Amino acid sequence: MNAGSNAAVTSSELLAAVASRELAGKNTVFAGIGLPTLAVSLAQLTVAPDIEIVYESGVCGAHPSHLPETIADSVLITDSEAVLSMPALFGYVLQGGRIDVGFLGAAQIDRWGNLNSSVIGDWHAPKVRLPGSGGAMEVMANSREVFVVMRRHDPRSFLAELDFCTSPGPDRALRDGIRPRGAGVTRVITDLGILARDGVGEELRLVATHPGVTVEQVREATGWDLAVADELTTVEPPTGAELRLLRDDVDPDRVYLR
Amino acid sequence: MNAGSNAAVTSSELLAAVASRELAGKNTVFAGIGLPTLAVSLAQLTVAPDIEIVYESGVCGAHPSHLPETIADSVLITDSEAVLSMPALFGYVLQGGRIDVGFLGAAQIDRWGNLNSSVIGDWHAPKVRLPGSGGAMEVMANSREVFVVMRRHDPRSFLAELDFCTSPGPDRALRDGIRPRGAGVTRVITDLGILARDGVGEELRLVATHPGVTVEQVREATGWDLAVADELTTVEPPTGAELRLLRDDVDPDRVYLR
Amino acid sequence: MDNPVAASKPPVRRPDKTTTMREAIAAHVTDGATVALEGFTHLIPTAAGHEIIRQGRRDLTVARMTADIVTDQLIAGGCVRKLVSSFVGNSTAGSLGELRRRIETGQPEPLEYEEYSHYGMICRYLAGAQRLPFYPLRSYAGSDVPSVNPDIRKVTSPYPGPDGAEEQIYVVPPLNPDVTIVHAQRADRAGNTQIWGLTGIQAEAVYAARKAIVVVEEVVADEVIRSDPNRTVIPAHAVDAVVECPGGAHPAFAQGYYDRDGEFYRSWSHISKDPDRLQRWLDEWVRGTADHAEYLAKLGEETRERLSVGEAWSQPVNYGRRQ
Amino acid sequence: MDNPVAASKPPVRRPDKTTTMREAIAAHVTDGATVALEGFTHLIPTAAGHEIIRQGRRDLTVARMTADIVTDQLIAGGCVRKLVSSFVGNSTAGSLGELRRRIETGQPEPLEYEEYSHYGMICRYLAGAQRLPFYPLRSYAGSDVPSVNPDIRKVTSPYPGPDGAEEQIYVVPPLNPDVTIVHAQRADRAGNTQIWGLTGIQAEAVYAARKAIVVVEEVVADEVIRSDPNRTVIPAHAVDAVVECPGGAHPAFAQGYYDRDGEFYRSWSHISKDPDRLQRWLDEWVRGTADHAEYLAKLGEETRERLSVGEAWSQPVNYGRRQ
Repeated sequence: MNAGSNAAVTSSELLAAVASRELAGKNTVFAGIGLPTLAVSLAQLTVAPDIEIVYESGVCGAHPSHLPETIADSVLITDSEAVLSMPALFGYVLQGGRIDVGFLGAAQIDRWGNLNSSVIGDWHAPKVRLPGSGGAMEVMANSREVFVVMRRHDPRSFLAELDFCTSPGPDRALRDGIRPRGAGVTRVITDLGILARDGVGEELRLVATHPGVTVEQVREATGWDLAVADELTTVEPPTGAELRLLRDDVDPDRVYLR
Repeated sequence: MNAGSNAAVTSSELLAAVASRELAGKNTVFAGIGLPTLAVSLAQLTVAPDIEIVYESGVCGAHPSHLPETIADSVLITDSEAVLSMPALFGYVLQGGRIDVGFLGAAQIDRWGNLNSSVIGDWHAPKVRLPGSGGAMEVMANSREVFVVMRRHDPRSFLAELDFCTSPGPDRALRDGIRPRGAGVTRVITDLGILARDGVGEELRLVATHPGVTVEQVREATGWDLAVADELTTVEPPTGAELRLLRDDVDPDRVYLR
Repeated sequence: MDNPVAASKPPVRRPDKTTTMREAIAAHVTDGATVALEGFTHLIPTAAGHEIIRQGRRDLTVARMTADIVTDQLIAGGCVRKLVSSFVGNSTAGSLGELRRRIETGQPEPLEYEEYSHYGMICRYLAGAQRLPFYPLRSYAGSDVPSVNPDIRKVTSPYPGPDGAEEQIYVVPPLNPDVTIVHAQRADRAGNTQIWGLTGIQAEAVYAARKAIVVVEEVVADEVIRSDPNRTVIPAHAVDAVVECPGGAHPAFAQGYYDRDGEFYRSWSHISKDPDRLQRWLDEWVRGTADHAEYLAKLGEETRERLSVGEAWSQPVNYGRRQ
Repeated sequence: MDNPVAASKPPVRRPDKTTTMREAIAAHVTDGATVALEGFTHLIPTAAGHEIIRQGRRDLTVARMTADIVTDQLIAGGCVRKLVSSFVGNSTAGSLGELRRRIETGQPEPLEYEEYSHYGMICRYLAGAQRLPFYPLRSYAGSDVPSVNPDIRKVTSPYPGPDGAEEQIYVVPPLNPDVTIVHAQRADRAGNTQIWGLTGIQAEAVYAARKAIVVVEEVVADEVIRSDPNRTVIPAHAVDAVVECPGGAHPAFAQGYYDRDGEFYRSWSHISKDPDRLQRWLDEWVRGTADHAEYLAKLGEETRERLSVGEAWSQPVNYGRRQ
């Protein structure tokens, strides 16, 4: 199974490698299963050896014997360092301000990094009923910053106007009269490139594209008039070392490296 | 050590036996160490076999190998059924309304069953600084009813006007605009007799005296004009069976049966 | 410190709350009641949900943070009028067919849905368990959720905020279920319940409820529980019924007893997608089985073998004994 | 489900936070700081308190629910300007001489005292740990305590009360100590801390603090902690320093390690009654010892033998292992 680093780089490998680099200097990450796990596991082996993943299920310091299938997988619990109750996890860890980076996904995102994971269409008579917030609203409100990983950058997901805002960024909180605690979404990592913003009052702008992707392609895939950074860069593809670690150590059986 | 039931009845035995009878039909008791423990232990062997003591330290269902010296004694923990954190004990059990009877003591009590355990004199420059509330305020506010056991019935403790109200009964809560959850003090058991009240709007009245104690004696020992129940009774002294259980089973080494 | 309690002291009597699943559900789950079924992916009270379907309860308000397969089954079983939840999805394995049909098309009848975030639900249980009129939390600021859920409100803090200005915060109201049902690894006959692995919101959901049913893998001797009182997540005084039902969390897992049935999770998207197929599944596996023992027998030895787990024992700790 | 992580995977690196008591106090307890010392009768961080006295810290605000002997010693040591507490007494064994002198006579200098009830303190830590602006509780209604503590305020609930009328409730503000110090049975080098027996308010006091020092009876191997993750009351991410200090809770007890020194508790009333005797005691036992190991040596073998405990081991539980 140990593929050499010459095999073609998959989209998952690309996203995981790019996301992992953004974790340099971070201590605590709130992450779900899949791409975020891969990114954090890779970061533990490269730029952030001390980084700790906290799972929504309450697990801290997991040492799983197998790659977990869900955030509550039994292999995350056995041999872990701590398992917290829900009030402790959400109250003391998340709302307590202990998370540096929260990873979130969503069905829809807007230019301010607001997220919709509730419905497509009208909430009262939705075209599609999505799972809803789960803990996403809390991750957004309380993490120092939030990274969003989107496998597909297209206008159905990158909207000028959300159908419904489940998890608001700090600008919406401010307009609601409440002082936000975190910066909201600071990085959106997609199959086309990286969007970024620093915090309140800033909208997402394109800061990097993957090799071969044009600015126009990204702007067309985005449902609003996407701003572009003055110093636009090209994303460095996964290095040989990153690919080897991902393929040989992090996910040798290709559970998430689709 | 096993004294026969012919030995003179001590004040502790009298108070413990009288208090134990009041526990018939109760399920959960919040009790400190000393007389309340004796009373509940005796009730478990007589009128309330299923009754559970919850200790302020968080211990539920204790099965101590030795008589405990404090509410946090290690012998209360080993072999107990559950140990709760402080937020669970005070939040879920006490404030959650799970306690039928709370036992309290105090330096001062008034006719409404309000209690002072903070200071003698002015709070800002006290003659005596007492320990303060501990959990007494919570026991008062949240138990269905409260029993007070006072070893000495005298005008220094039974006051018309408290120096300071630490733990208020429901009448003071109502005047503060807050609807009380419990009845407050319903029984005061002393070396002279038993005072009782049913709940909001009622003051304590003398309902029983110990054999040989006169109404006048009790009224003189009370700092307010003590009301007397129409059907005043005489307290039945500890029975032979009660004394045997207290002396042989509950406290054979006379730790609290002074 | 040499005051051993007399050896002759009679043991304290403890009530016996053990009963059958049939009796527990019949006694405590009534038509129209608010029923909380909790367990965060781990220890989901599936067997209790199935018994509610077998007994044909109607018009329930079901509260469950992660509304997943058992919720979809209860809805399809015709038991549910209203759902209070913060996540409606089949874990990472797909959709809940019946729930989506009810909400998206109103067919065969509409489902009332009250939407919260996870911490919103947690705080509702916290308020319920603590008998508080509300519980404050730093979520919902700027969200559209309060616009569709008027029970999420705001309070002004009586203390100045970090910038000296007045500070507002959202609050949620208490949730006090008529009955809470949880699954656990073990309990004694009085109801002292021990859980390890993910402990979730079970204690708060139980304390918030008027009545509580604890379903366990094993009813154990008092001595087992009392050897480790810190493991007791739910004390006896909060429990009304104890039901022994091994395997009762399937397809969820019970840490140390059996693993999650990922195959079943994945199959649920297909089963639930077609309403007829879903009803046939309920007829065969729930309405057609007398109890959970029959359901497990039908599941078969091979599945149970596939889900079995090996050993990873905790190292014991010394509670000490006065000498 | 056969996806074992490659055996070649390098172990995750965990930071090593172990240090000496001297260094931990020097680094994290500064003059004028707010210091929470928690432990409800059990696991009182006495040795840490003594080191604060040795290092001559001044003007501290000390938060402690049950202000007992170590608090009296810190006050007598000249370290404390203000005390925030809900119970000021020497357990069931008598009075705190120095504390009473300071409050009753203002001699040798006055002590600021902020009075709460136990649940008031608990809720202050809960608000601090949860970064809430306030925490509501059903205490204080009709009490005189709010009249001497203006930080205890009222909020109106945005939901109608049980009788339909507007409902008010008292609230307390968050307590966020600059540093919280707790004592525990054991931790790993990264700070994952396990406590059994009474767990009190330690987790909340640590999460509420900017920095946290955990003093333990034993620093143990990672494998010991990881064999029972539910026993971890304080996870590593909330801990800044781990100090191994056996016997560090004396005269309090550490469940399973040593018992409470009742004789010392009873003697404290006499020691603390006379200010000169109290200072001589501090000179001899605290300022005159280099560290807690010397204090323990001075205490002697006989006392340690008297406080030793026998065995009462928890029965292990199986966390399970995927096969």
